[in-house]
Amino acid sequence: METVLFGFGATIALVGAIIMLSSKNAVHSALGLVLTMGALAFLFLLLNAPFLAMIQITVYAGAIMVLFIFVIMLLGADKLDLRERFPVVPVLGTALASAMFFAIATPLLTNNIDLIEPPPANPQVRFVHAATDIGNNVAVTLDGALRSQPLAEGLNLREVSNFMTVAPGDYTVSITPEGGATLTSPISLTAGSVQTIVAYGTGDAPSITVVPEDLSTVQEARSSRVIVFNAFDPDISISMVNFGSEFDENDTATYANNIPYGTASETTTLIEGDYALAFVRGEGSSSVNPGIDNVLAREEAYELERDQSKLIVLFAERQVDGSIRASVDPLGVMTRPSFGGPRAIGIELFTTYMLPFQLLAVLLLAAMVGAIVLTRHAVTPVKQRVNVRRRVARPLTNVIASQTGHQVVDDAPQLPAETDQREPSGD
Amino acid sequence: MIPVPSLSEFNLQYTLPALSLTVWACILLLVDLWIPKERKETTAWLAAGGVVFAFIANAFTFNTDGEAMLGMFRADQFTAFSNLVILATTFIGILMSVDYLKRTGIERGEYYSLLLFATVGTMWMVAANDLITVFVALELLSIPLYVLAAFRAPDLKSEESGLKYFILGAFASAFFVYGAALVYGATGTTNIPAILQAVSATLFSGEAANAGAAQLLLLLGSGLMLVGLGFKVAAAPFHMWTPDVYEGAPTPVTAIMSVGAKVGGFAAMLRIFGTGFATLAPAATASSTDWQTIMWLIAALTMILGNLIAISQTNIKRMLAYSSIAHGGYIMMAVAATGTVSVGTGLPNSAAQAALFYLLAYMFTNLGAFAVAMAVEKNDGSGTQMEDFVGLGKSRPMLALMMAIFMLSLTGIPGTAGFIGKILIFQSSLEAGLIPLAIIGVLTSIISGFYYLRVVVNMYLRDGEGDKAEGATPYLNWAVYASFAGTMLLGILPFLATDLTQRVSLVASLFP
Amino acid sequence: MQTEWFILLSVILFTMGVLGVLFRRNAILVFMSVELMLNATNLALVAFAHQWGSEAGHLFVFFIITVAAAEVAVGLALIVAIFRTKHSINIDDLRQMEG
Amino acid sequence: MHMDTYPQLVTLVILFPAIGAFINLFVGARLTEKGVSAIATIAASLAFVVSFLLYLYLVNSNYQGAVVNPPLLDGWIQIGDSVVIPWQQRVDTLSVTMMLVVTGIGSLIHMYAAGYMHGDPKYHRFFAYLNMFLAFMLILVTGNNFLMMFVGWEGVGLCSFLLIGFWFDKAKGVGWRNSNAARKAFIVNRVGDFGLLMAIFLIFWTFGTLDYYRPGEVANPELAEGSKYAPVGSPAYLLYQEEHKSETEAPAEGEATPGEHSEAAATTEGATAAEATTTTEGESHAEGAAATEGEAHAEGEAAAEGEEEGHGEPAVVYVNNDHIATEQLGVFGQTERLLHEGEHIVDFGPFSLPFETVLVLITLFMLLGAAGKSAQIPLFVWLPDAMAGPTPVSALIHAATMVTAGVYMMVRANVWYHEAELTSVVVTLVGAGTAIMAGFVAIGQWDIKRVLAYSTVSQLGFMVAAVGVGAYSAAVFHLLTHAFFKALLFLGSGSVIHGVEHGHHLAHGKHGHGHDDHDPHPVHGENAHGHDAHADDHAHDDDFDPQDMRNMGGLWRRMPVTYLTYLIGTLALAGIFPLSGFWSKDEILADSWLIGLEEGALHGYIAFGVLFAAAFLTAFYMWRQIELVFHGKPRTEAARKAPESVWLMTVPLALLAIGSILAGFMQLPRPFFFLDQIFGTYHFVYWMQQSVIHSHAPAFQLGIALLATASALVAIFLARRIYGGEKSLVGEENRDPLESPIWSLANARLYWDEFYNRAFERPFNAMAGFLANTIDQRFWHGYFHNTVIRDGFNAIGEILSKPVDLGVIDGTVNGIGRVTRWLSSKVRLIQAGDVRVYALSLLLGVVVVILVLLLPLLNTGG
Repeated sequence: METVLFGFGATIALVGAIIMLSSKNAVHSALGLVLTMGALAFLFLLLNAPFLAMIQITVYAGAIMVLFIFVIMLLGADKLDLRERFPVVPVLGTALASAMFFAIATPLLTNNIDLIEPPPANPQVRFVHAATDIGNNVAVTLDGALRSQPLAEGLNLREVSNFMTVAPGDYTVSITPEGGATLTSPISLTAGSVQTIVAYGTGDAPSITVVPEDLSTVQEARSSRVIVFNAFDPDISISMVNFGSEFDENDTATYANNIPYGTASETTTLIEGDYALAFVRGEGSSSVNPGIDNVLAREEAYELERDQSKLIVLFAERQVDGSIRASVDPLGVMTRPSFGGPRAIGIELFTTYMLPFQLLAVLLLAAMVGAIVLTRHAVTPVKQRVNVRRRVARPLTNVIASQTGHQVVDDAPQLPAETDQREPSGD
Repeated sequence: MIPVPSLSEFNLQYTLPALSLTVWACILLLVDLWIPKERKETTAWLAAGGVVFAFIANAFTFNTDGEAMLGMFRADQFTAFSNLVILATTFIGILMSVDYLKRTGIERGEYYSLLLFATVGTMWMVAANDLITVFVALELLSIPLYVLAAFRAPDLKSEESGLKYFILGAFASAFFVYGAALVYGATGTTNIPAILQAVSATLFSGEAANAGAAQLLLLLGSGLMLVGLGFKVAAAPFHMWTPDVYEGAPTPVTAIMSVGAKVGGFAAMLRIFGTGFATLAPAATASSTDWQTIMWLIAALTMILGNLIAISQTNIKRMLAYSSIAHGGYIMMAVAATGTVSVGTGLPNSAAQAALFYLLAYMFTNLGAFAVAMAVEKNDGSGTQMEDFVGLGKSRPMLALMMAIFMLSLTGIPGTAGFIGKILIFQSSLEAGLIPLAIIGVLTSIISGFYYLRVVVNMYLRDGEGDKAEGATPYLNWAVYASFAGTMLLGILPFLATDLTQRVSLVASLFP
Repeated sequence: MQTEWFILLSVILFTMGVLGVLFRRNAILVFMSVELMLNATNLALVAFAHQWGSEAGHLFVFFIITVAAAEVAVGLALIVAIFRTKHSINIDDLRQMEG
Repeated sequence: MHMDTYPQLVTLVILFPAIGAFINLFVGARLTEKGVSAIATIAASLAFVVSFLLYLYLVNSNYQGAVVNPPLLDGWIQIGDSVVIPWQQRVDTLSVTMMLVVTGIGSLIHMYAAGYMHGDPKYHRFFAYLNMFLAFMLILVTGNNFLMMFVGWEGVGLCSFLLIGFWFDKAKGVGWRNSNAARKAFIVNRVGDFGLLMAIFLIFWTFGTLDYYRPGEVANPELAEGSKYAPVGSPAYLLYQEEHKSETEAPAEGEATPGEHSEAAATTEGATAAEATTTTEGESHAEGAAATEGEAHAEGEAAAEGEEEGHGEPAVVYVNNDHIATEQLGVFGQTERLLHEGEHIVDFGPFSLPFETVLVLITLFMLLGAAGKSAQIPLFVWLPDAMAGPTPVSALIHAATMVTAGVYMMVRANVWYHEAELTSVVVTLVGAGTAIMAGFVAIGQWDIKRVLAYSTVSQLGFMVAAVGVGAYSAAVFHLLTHAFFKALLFLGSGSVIHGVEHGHHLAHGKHGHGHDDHDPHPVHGENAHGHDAHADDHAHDDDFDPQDMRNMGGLWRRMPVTYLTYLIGTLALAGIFPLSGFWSKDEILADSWLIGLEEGALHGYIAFGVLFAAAFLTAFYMWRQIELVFHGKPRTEAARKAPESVWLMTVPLALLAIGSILAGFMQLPRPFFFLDQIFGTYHFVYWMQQSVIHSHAPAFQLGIALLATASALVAIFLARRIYGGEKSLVGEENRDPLESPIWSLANARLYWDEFYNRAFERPFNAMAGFLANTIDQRFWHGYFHNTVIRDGFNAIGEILSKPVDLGVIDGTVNGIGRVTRWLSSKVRLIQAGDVRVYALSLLLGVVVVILVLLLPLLNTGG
């Protein structure tokens, strides 16, 4: 099916291009180009680029081509393409262009470019500080074979660092609390992975583990991923349940069941919206009553946004009196928006491609100024050339004489040598 | 929720020179509306003020080393030194323009705004760290120049010059973007350091499944990009437009074009090829990159064609056009020298340093020569023949002396900037093992003596009335003096400039 | 869907654009041929972006389209200006500067 | 100021003339003539004083050289760590010798020029150029690396260009000959410069540095073994005796002439006494007059104390370079060490060469450079034409200093020339060939300055040949003596021309018109085709040529001082005992004879034979000149009324004449009256030995000396017979009595110019024209109208033809014009329009780029 559609689009594009190339009438050529552009927009759709397809139609086929046709009609230039005066150009041109075509196309088709695969991206890693007793202001470094780089500095409890991209390989994480001993733990980062390092547990020597995350596009519309990590108590395994709204008893579910200490749950995909979440001991149950004892913590109105990957950490929070209490910390991170959509392009445009985007604005401004400068009449008007009325009589013989260079009649009054006199410039 | 990067992540302080001038160019466009027609000089001074500010900002950010604008902007000595050249060009260019515009009756405020737009286009281009930015900046550099070339409208020559430049420029840009597209197809990225890593990873990782196709795309892509940039720097055989456009455009525009566009083009070339394709070689152990041969050929062809054809020119602007083509060939030599692979040994760096120095030296000398040519030019655009220089040594001894120095510097006589530039370029190409290229360079630079000398001969050794050089107005004279000072200073104390390029490196910082 | 086919189509269109630049003598049509070349580039970029699953290609296309708009503005202005002076937009007539 | 800090002064030696040049260039126009010439002359003299202080330093430091880092210029050129070329100056015996020559002769010529150029409208500019020349020349000789040498090299070339063309604005038809000569000099020198540049690149490639010697390096470590040329009884000599006691006894006897040997034996005084001798010699050099006994004694003691430290141990304080790593050495030190270590290969990327081959290449390229600057075959053609410049310029630049730069360079690189045997042969042949060729041509010339110009070429040939046979110090010795007598002869000829010119005005009552003191026709009437047009010029008074010897005769009565000094110069140049030319020329002859005799080198014999003949010719043409100019009867009214020149001009003549007499005694090969007590024997070679490693001195060859003197006397006698007497020239046209086909060959200068015209200029012009006009304009830039083509060609033709050569180019241009018109008429039908053709060429570029890039893939089957 796709092949058929491609063939359809390609044919139209080529036909349009041929019309553009061969038509005697410039307007027909322009329309041919519009056809090609439309067909290309269609092909863009096939290639998962709906936003660009739209732009192609509106900006290119719409605005730019209208401008072209407008200028063609304005100048009356629709039939200006004259006889070929220099036939050598098309001949040589065809030869060179086909040489170029074969030079590019042949090797491309003989080497299968479809085989080119993206090399796996470098691993990304971040650090979550959920270790109850080592205090604030923690420094984390990642020591690799080549060099060590700081992952976070001055990190407080319940805080999370940004993602950092590193080269794949084996690393050692060093966590240095303020005034405390450094903890180390080896981790291995493979290409293409996204990892969150979590330090958790109570006491001076918290545990360190790695939770893999998934930042790829969330395929279901308006949804997000949720993972739960149990960092509360070595003896307790937990579950996360939705205890539903007070009005709808049926809207309850268990999203993560029986997660042992120090591990993360399976990924759950949830639709955006408000949730009432409870984290309970042991086996979760959809019929759990949020009021009862085994509930460790709860979020009455947890708002879940779309296109996120949520890591919910249930960790031990030390109270003033020394006891510990469960506390929930949802750490969200944006996943990739759906490919080719306006949202995806918009986000890139306003983050990574901010500079060229701004330059584009300046460029359009410059082009605008340029167009004005070029088409506006010169500031200093050309001095008007006013012919002074001749004071000499101009008998016909005289005119003939001046034009032929022969003297028609003897003694006829001659024109002054200069036939074109200008007024003094001080007018 | 869109993760909005904080302002501090943009590292705007690194971009201050370019950013401030960009903003100032936009503001100037508005300010100009309130400046009365007969006092457009004010606009010129405002523009020059912006340039000076950017120059100072550039001095403060000179020794930075880092990325800004989320990886789109590379702030290092290479950027800063190129900015130095560009800003000096614009400043001298403004000095040259003020009176010229007035006496030829084309004085308009937009001229200076467009000039600044082209300048900032070049500045962003030299710092661009991404093919997309290179492309947009390239257009920002080119489009104002198209307009400026046609600025003497409705003068037919000027309009033709603009249209020719435009059509061919657009044609060449199309090749450039097609090349960039193919490179993107091979590497999946448009970021130059990422391209370097992808190239190294794809070609030398040992997983040969896709290496062949990827290498092919890379070769084709780099070739087409070379065409686009080669057009900008007027390298043979993409140089055809140069003499026509240079002749037709208003002379100050020609002068600026002959330096500014070259700086941008060569800087982008060095960044893309010297950094992005630094490891694009048939094998990891190869001593030279795949693209060195073609650079080599282009450099040789450019030097030979430019110098030989210049001999027969009778119009000084056309002569300088061919001369600028030839000098492009010398810089191209340094670019070819960066193609000798020895990542981390610092070799590409010395070639890049030589290229930068040559650009600076060429900037002063060439602008000076154009300024003198402008002084001899008449209001109606005539007076650009070689014959018009006869007897200038008698009628304007100071001007003639400076012109003679500029010509000697272009020839490469010791004591002038051109000599040091050539020495450095030849050294770097020798170091890179391009011995025949160095010989061609030496030979052609000797040939170049013939046509440069002819100007000197005309000025001093031929009898004639001597032109009064009425165009030599005070501002223009300052431009000549500044160029002269630069030419001599660099010729006698070259370390003033070479010290500023000591930390220029194209690839070293990417391989810790 | 194979990228190859899209690239082939793109190369063909690009070559046709080149031919247009060489064949046509009407400046506007020359210019339209350049637009065709840019369109071919866009197609290649979108195809590669599809294959790589990366957005950069789409961004590139976005920039190309917009830059083309700017170019068109200046280019058509130039053509209009020269038409006013010369009453011809045949590029073979652009021979004011010889040799 | 302590003497150890004297070398720092070397900065000033450049600075003084540079400042003088700047003052005269920028404010000279507002000064009086006296002011201008005073500034210039004082600048030159100050430079001489500084040079002299440097000489004193060397004497005091046992002739050990020093490298000086002038302030403000640290790290002249530096790119990363790979290219480091500092601005350093070298004070050693070679550079100080050159400095003394340049500044000494230069000062005198400045003084002379103050009188000679009187009344010239560009007076200040002349002196500015002259000072500028001095500055560049001093950069050339004091630089410690080849790049500085190149800077000076190009700088002096530029000044030479400016000064040859100085009178470009002469009345119509004359001035352009000056500019033509200037252009010729410039262009020919570019060819030489190419050689030098290539040599510099090769040097840098091979050694990674351009420095001659690094600071702290000892130039001639072999002196640690003492020197047999050292003053007898001095520490160095004693050490030499110590080291070579057993082995050298016999050879020393064989080498040394009996006289010297007996002298050595007779000297039984102790080391202190010998030192006193050394000091005396230093003193007499210093003061030029005898110091009082007490002073000399006191100085001697001080010096003796200074040397005491080094004297306690084996006598000499010299060390070797063993503690320095190879790459830390300068180029020559590296060469010595690499050669000592064994075989080395120099890698050039695609290919590699043995180290010795590279040395041959370097030296050959340097020879090309030297041939350009020092006017050797095949690049000498510019020098005779350069006589179009003012006479002081001819004397200073084109006889005494700049033209010796090539010799200086080769002597500086003696380490390489010593090793590169192939080059030595080539150098010998080039030098000897030049010497005899130029000597022959000089016989057929009528122009007084042109004779001297060819004589200069010939003498330069002597020096180059001396380099070729390995007599480096002899080359410098001849350079030095030649500087004296050739400057003297040129200045004398200037005085003669000046006088004849005045006489001409007096005779024709033209005295009143302006104060046109200098020569208004600086170029003799030679047209562009190289045909001698004197016979015509000579007939008309308006075209009176004051340089033509046929217009002179019998001047000795009118100009006695000029005559006397000129005679001294002539005898010195002819090599008559005991004038300076005798000693230096004899040493070259002896050296080339001995190298043939002792080493069996054929080129030694060849050099000896050829140079001997050249020496004969030298004496002959010089005496011909004396006869034609000064003896006999005046042949014109002008010669009859020529007055003697002013004192500003005659005083330098006298001083130079004294120099021409005395300069030879610096290198006495055997005891000679009391002079060896003052100068010492073999002193010059001992002096040179400190910087020229392979300098050696031949023993005095009595036979050769007698033979050479005899042949010179015979030549003079012959010339006297032929040209002497009342009616020396034949017929009304004053033809030469020797006139014959062979003489005509000399008169037409062996048709060298015509040869160059045909072989190079025409094809080059044709090629450039073809490329530019046919290929580029026609093919690429499309068809355009016939008239444009024709006008364009006329314009190009005019530009090319006027300064270069009217006749030759005309034909070429017409030819090309025809071809092009034909071509364009054919091509026009299918030729393309502009923009699309440019686009086409761009596309062509695309295809080429792609193919070149993909080609390697095809080869590997990918």
